[in-house]
Amino acid sequence: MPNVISTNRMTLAYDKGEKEIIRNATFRIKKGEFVFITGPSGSGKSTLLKSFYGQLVPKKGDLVVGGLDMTNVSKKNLQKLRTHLGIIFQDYKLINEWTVAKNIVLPLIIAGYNVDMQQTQAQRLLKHVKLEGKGDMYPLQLSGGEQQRVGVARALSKTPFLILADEPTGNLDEYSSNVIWDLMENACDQLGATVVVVTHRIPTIFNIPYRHFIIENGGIHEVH
Amino acid sequence: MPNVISTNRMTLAYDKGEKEIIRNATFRIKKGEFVFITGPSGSGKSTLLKSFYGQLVPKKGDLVVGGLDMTNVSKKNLQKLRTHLGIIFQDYKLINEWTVAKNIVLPLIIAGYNVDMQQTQAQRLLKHVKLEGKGDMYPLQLSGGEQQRVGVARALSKTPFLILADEPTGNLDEYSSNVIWDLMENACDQLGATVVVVTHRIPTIFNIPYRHFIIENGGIHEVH
Amino acid sequence: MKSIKHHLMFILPLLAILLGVESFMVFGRVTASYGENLKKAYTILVVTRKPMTPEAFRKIDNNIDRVETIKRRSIVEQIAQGMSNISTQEILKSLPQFYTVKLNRYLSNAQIDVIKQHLIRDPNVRRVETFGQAHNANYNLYMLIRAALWMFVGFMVFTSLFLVVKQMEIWQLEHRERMQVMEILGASAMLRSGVLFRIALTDALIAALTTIGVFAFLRYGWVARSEIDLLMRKQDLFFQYKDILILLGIALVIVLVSVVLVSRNVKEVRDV
Amino acid sequence: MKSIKHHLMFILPLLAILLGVESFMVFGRVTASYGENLKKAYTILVVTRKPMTPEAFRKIDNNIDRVETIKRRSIVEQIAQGMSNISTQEILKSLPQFYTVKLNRYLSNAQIDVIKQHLIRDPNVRRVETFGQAHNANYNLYMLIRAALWMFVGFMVFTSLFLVVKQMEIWQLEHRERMQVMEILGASAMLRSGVLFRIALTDALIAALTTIGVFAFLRYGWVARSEIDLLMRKQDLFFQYKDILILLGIALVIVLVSVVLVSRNVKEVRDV
Ligand SMILES: Nc1ncnc2c1ncn2[C@@H]1O[C@H](COP(=O)(O)OP(=O)(O)OP(=O)(O)O)[C@@H](O)[C@H]1O
Ligand SMILES: Nc1ncnc2c1ncn2[C@@H]1O[C@H](COP(=O)(O)OP(=O)(O)OP(=O)(O)O)[C@@H](O)[C@H]1O
Ligand SMILES: [Mg+2]
Ligand SMILES: [Mg+2]
Repeated sequence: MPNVISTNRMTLAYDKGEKEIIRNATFRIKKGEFVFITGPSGSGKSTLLKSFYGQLVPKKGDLVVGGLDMTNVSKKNLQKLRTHLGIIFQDYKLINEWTVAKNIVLPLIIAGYNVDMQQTQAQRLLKHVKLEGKGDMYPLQLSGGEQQRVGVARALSKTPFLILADEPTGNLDEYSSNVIWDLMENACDQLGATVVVVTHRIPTIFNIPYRHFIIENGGIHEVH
Repeated sequence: MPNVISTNRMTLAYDKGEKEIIRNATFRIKKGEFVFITGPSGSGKSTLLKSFYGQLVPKKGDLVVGGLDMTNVSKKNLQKLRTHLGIIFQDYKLINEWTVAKNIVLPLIIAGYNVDMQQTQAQRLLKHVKLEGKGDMYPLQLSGGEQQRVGVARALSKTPFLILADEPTGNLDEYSSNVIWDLMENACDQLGATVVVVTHRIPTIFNIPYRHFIIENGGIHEVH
Repeated sequence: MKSIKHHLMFILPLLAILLGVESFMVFGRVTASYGENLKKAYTILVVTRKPMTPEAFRKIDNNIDRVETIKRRSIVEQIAQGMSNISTQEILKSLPQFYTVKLNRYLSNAQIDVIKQHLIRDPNVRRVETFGQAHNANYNLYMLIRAALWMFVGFMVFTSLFLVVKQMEIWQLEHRERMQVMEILGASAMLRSGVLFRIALTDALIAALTTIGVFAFLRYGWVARSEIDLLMRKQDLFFQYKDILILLGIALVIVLVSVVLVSRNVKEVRDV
Repeated sequence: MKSIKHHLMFILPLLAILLGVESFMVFGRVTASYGENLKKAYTILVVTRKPMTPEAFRKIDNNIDRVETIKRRSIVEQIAQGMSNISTQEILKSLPQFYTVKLNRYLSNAQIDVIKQHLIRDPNVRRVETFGQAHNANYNLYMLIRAALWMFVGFMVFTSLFLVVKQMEIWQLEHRERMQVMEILGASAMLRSGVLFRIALTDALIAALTTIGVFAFLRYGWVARSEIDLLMRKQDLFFQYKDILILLGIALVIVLVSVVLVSRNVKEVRDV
């Protein structure tokens, strides 16, 4: 299987701080793999995901995502890559002036799908994340966990080749969490997506093989 | 012990929806008690807390918080009540243009404390939530879990008589979560605060007695 | 840096408003003074058979103010100079009486024509000359200036209002989050909008003082060196001390209204 | 409801700008036309010993345009009427030549004085009358109008600029979140600001058409019924077809610049 993500001695840091959040990370994630990333609060998990979707350019070293050299990627290519990712943000990043349904199909809007397809897909996804009947509400009228599930639904709306999920169950009870984990398993197992999930709690029951990376003190190591 | 919160057949609903989120809830929380509230996502936990701090007025029934009749409270009294609460919001509600330190001492600013006291208190609290040295950063430069801890520190900065915490550990790893639980225990046990915590996961190790309410299908019942 | 930019963003629109207000006041004063001049300068020439008193004229039309008799001797002497065989006296005797008549208001051509008709109807009046051409041009110009003035005022009020509304919208958007958080933690309305009040008051002061400065400079610097004699003669119209109060007052009112509206509007959003 | 309010919030400032632009153009045309009238109306009276040709006058001062000989016979006949023992012929012979001289530019009093000096220096010229008083008032007024016009333009440019800047700030604040989310999900710049472009373009169109409507109404409605004869005579100055293009052009440019700046500015915020 080809690499979907591969790094070589990659170092990540934010512009203003000299502090290196991630130092000399070298790893590979292959197509169709399921990866959990854990680590203490503030260790750099979200930062690592940011580098995967091109929001943060590595200070040093190499990073290749979906065949693109992320240290030197054109705007056009980055845009194209992003339309093929399914990103779940820790702070959801929903558009509050849009209805839930419209938020969910934003990737379809960007890809230029017609309205009919948008609506069909919206209804299907609302059912998947157990938000039937809430499509016409606005994000601020939803509970925290409901907003989080909207974020999940949006990430899955265009069957991405790579899913980057940042704490997708942080605000969910056990039942809802399991719904989300099932969706993730399915995306990986049935649809062949590569999935990278940041979480504080790896689910106790998980039905497909996975890898587990731990970030600590700037280093990344894999648990075997 | 006197009641800090007492309800009688209280019903909560949002203005526009006819849906009643909480129906006919009757319970009492006494001074110094520690209460966990759990329930599925979207069941009305945050909504219940909103009624406690006067953000949502009960549709029917009675609600008394800190001796104030919340169905008919004057603006002035509500303001005063709020300055004595310690609220931790599910979405943190930090002020992004202010530094972390200033965010933490907002309750002191509102109470008119002088700058020296503000600074001393800010340093003390930053240490408590393990954010030493991040006082001069801005909320958007922090990780999700770090922002959450800023929210916790702010709620504790003026030793409130009632702490209302909405998923205070949702974005935290186990170590950070335990730090927060210790602070909560301490506030209740040592400082005599009444604490109401909404969470999806009651900590496995908890050193003081607590009560446990479950919200489901609009009803509230206590687990004994 | 960012805070200077923030201040400027409020000072400049305020400045625009105040400069507009002051310009309007100055322009209004200059036009009024010019209208006064026009009125004074305008005369009707009346030729009568027999001498007439000012009262007799006023009885004919009550818009008539002062009446002056034209000394005919000098005119006649000039003509007589060129003709050897007639005496000044002889010409004078055969010449009618000439009067210049001044009006007490500045009137349009049509209104002056009415006066002319009144005068001509009197059997003693032989001829009335109203200098319609020149007068008409002046009157038109005067009306045009006034029309322009009102257009200017309209435009000013319109845009100023919008600038204030826009600034309020911006404040609302920028401070909504902060104000909502502060409210939910029990801050009083005063405390929530305290920053806004402080920014707004200093900015109002700066804007008002700048405007005053600009016009004081215009009065003592530019006007004095300008080529426009009318302005030079009327320097005092350009800036008066009472303007300081008016400008400060307007700036304060705008600022207070904006801030109060912003903090009220933000408060109304209940579900944060 | 909310969307109508949103549109209005952009249409109204745009309207302010366009009304300002059109007012400015109209005002400019009317003033220019008035200056033309003043030039045509102004004459210098010259009295010479012997007859002089227009070329001879122009040689004296090149600001002189047309020269007309005054028919003396009618004047003299009036005087002769009152005096029985002299003939018109006799007076005519002793009278000098009278000319009215027109200028090719509209000049200040000082400049006219120079021409007067030039004329007087000629030995044939006996007397030059320049009607200084009336002319001076006209000239001052003309200059005042022009000063007011420039003040108006200055104010307009200033406030318009601010209105646009304010609107951009508001857009930026309102759409920042949406645009950032869309960018991070791979939307092109065009798609991200598509809504803005659509809103802005319709609003620009509405504002331009409204302005055109207002001035077309002024021309065919208000001016026709106005009391200001100058305006009535010059209706066509009030609204010309090329204005439509100018207004549409300005509206479009403002809108495009705003939208492009907004989407560029939002994009620069990297860490969402
Ligand atoms: N925009 C930023 N500018 C500067 N520093 C930042 C920025 N974002 C994050 N950081 C810093 O980088 C570090 C890692 O942040 P990151 O968000 O990657 O943590 P995390 O592992 O996702 O933590 P959590 O589990 O709490 O979400 C933190 O210490 C934070 O202060
Ligand atoms: N502002 C609002 N207007 C209308 N309905 C709302 C509003 N806020 C919440 N709701 C609805 O009320 C219900 C309860 O929401 P609430 O936030 O109390 O849930 P919760 O128990 O806190 O869930 P979670 O665990 O996901 O945070 C939800 O179904 C939600 O759609
Ligand atoms: Mg994170
Ligand atoms: Mg909640």
